[in-house]
Amino acid sequence: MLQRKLLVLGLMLSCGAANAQWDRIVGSVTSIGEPTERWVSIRGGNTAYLVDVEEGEVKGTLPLSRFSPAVRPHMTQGKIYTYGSYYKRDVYGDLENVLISFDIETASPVGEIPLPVLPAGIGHSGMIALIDERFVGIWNITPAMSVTIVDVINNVAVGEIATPGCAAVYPLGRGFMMPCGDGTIQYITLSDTGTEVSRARSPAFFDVMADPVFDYAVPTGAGWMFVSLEGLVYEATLNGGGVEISEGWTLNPETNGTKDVNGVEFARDDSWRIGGRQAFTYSAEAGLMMTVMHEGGGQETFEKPGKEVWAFNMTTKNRGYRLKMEGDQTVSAVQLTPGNDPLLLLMTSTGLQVHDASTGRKIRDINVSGNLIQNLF
Amino acid sequence: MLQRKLLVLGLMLSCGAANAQWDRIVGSVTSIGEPTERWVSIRGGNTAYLVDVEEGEVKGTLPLSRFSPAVRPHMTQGKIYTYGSYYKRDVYGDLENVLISFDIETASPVGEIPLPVLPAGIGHSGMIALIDERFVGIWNITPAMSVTIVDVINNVAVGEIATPGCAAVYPLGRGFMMPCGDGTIQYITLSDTGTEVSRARSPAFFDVMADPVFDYAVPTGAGWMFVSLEGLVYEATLNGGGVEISEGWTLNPETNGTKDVNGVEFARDDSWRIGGRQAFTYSAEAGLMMTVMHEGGGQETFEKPGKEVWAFNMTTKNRGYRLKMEGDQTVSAVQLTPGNDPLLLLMTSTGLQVHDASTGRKIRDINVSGNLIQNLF
Amino acid sequence: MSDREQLIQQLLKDLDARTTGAIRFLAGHTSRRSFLGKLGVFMAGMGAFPVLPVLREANAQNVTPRQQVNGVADIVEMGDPQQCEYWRYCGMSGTLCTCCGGSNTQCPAGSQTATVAWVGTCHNPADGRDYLISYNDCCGKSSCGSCGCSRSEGDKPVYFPSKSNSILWCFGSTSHAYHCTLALVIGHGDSNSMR
Amino acid sequence: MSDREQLIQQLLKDLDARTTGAIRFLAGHTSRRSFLGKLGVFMAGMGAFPVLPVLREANAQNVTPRQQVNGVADIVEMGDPQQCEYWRYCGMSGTLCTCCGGSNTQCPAGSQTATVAWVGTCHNPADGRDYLISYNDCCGKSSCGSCGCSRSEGDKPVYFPSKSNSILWCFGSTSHAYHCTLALVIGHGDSNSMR
Repeated sequence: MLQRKLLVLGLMLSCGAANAQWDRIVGSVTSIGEPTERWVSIRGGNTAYLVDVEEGEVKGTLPLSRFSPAVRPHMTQGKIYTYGSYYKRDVYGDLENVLISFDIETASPVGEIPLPVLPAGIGHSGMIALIDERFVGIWNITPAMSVTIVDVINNVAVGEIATPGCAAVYPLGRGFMMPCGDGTIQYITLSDTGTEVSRARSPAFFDVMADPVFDYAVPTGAGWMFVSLEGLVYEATLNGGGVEISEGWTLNPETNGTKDVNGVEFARDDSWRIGGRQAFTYSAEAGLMMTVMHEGGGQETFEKPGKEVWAFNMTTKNRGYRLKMEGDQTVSAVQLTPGNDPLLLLMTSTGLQVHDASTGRKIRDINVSGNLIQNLF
Repeated sequence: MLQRKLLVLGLMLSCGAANAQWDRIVGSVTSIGEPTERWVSIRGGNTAYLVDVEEGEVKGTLPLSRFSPAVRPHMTQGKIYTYGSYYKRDVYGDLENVLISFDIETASPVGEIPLPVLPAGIGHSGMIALIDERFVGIWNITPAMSVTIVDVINNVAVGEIATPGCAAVYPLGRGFMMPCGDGTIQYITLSDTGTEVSRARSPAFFDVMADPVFDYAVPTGAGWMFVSLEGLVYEATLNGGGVEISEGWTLNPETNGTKDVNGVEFARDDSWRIGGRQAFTYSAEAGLMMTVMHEGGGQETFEKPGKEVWAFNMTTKNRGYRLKMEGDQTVSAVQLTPGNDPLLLLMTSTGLQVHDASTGRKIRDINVSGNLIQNLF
Repeated sequence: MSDREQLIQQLLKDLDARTTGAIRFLAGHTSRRSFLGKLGVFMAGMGAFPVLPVLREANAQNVTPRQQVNGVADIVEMGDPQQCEYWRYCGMSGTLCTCCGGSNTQCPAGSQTATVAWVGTCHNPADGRDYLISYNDCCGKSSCGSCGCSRSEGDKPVYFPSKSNSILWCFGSTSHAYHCTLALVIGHGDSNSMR
Repeated sequence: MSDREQLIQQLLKDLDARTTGAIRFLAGHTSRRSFLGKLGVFMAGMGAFPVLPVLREANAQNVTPRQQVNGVADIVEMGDPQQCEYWRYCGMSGTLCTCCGGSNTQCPAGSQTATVAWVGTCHNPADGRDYLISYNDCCGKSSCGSCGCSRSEGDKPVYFPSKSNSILWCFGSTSHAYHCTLALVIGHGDSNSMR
């Protein structure tokens, strides 16, 4: 790894003096520039595309394994983590499971830490978490469920925590939350060395058969936002040693004369459902929430792409606008960039779209496709 | 490898007694059956599909590497060879180049022989050849051109033969032919141990700038059929120590009142060109030749898929029928199965088609897609 | 956007869908209660794992011969097992092994049957009865892309794995590279006699 | 055939096209004679290799500074380097590095420039002159599928590699996994002064 990185750097340095008018014959290698809050990672194929959505440009790519679900940026270290599973002969032969770190500046792999357990090969940003800037947590299903904790300061896997019935790793403080099949949110606190100190569970607030929450969650700052398949929105926070769940509110309220922010009376939307690979996103700073919506189907259509994106004002919990996809286009993922004035990012069937979040107006298309949209910051 | 094969066999044996009405809960593993002359290999994605085109069924698959061009059956051994290039981390890290042998019965890898030179990663059946049932020849470009000879009886790579300016490996007797950039066909004779004994060249019969032959060639029994981009058909054979080239005949003759086998006068077809991934096929036993044809474009469109397949009677060298693709459908590859009454196989944009070769009538569609169609026998 | 660009973008989307989430669905023709009742027999020793129907080889061998379940000696079946509409596939999501050299009970040569599977209940129109179907993945080969089939009913989030379509069910195989999925008839859906 | 099946079949076709033949085309705006004349300088030491423009780092450093070629100090260019129609791409086939974090002269971060390249001649409409363009592959990363571009002129069979679009031009890189392709301006196409 290191050797390779040096080679890349060597090429870059030797080309610094290339003349602007006539190009060197061999070409040279660029570096990736300085990421901003408007850079995201898009996972498409076996590649993570690092995209500046403000500029509308792909700035670089990271080569992932076929079993890598997502990336996990560690911006203060200038690194991006992912995990990969590699068979000696692509699909058979000896297996190596590793946590890989990429140097952002050179977009090159710079380190690997062997993982003791086969991680889940699921296309999901909740599968790998950065906990307190110090640990990376990885969810496993073998089919027993557990979380591997890797110390990314000392570069060693410190252990595996059994988490029966609970999935994903949503970091908060020196620990992480997980939604569980019994209708609760579990929180596990880690020690300085990454071992389990304690675990707590919220009261059961959903019924997995009647209306489970998505296993995908988004951060609220104080905790995590969970949304049920029927469109009930909850926030899970810590309170002393316990996990607290806010009262749920619905994305599809009954028609009761309520007017939305534009003064228009709500139409009843019973036939619309939330769904998609990343079905919702939330910005605490901007007070906005966006959801991917499709019409019809049962609860099990929760991964189905949408024909609209709905925007909610989080002060009033009312819907501000409905953004309709054009023609046959569908949308499978939404993301809001950080900050007070976020950009709304949509992964559509024809590529990435950047919209103004407050108006919904489209700013640009970016020629990159994939599934997961992750903010770098 | 062996261990894995035994496991597979173990599973098979333990399931032999499975009841026909109620299935075992764990399931079992089948074997592939007895290949016939109407089995072919289709390379699609990183998979070789073994297809019985008579029955219209996929009988099994072989996992290939992303750099594997083709397979090479060795039916008397019950094996199929391919080569693969594997990086430790899919696209970076340590590289291993290996010749892989698959056992046909279990469709499982059973052996590997390390290759000394990086083989060409080109999607082409001429890249790997079985020579005299004893050697596998593999074409390399690094960018120097050479052929690696592997002894598949003693399972060892015996050496590399430099072949500057010549490409592909077309086996004939104890040696192989190659088309060369100087307009000739080269023949290299091998010793019992796989070393070069002698090489010969045909007279130059084409000009690489004016009208080169395809690097893809098909066997004629006595030698190999080469076709130029402008549609001139040649046969290369051995004569004593030398390589002889037959007089070329054209797929697109001038209109001169000639009638085809149906008594219809030839129309002038100047605007039609031969092209495709496998642009032509020949059956000496049936006296048939088939070509993939498209309309318009320059010589460099020789890899372009066709809108028609033309069938030639090789006794008269006249065109017997034109088979038109339906709607937007295109065809990229043609193959004739062995024997007196061959099936005509077409790889179209919507999947594999099986036709009666003498009438052109479609017999069936088979739900498999890919590029290269190779006969197993 | 050129044709080629569209192809490439399609490729990327497909790759993602095929490799990072093997899609599995569950037959929804059963309520939770009946479902649990029918599967209880398989769940001995599963501990805190909720409702995950782990069918290990060892357990399987303790099950009484299946032809004696309810005394049924044969199943009347109609339809094409290479079509997604086939009755056994109500809970299928993935690639049909019947298109890849296997059958609904046998993995294609050279692949391996996972020792853990999902079980659903499908209605057989030919005899008007419901049957328990076990969907076992065959693994260890590159994906056989010939016959994709997704009939989504009762899909749930991954923390409820027995009903999650995002999980790669290659447990027990030496490789978790997904190849295709079987659909084994393992009993009557309307019987409690599988013990 | 379902949507999913079509997607899968497209995937298979795409995979094949992308991985087993990196497609390269040559600018055809030059006859063989002029082509050889212009490239002769690069071919020292190539021996029996016919017409393959191997541009090794060592050789490149012996070439006189290119801004002095014909005394031209700058190139007037117009158009979008992320579009296949851009003038430099007359001989391009592959994926544009300009869409992958690179430029026409620099490989994207973390990829490696091949030390061997194909050279074509393209007409720059902005100044009405022809230029020699070197198409260098960037390798060692998974394929960047964003901007595919194939402008086929003068493609030849693989035994004539300098004009073959089927060859993976990753020679000199530590990995032959194809990422994208540069388009470097290295001289005037209508000059003989590159020595």
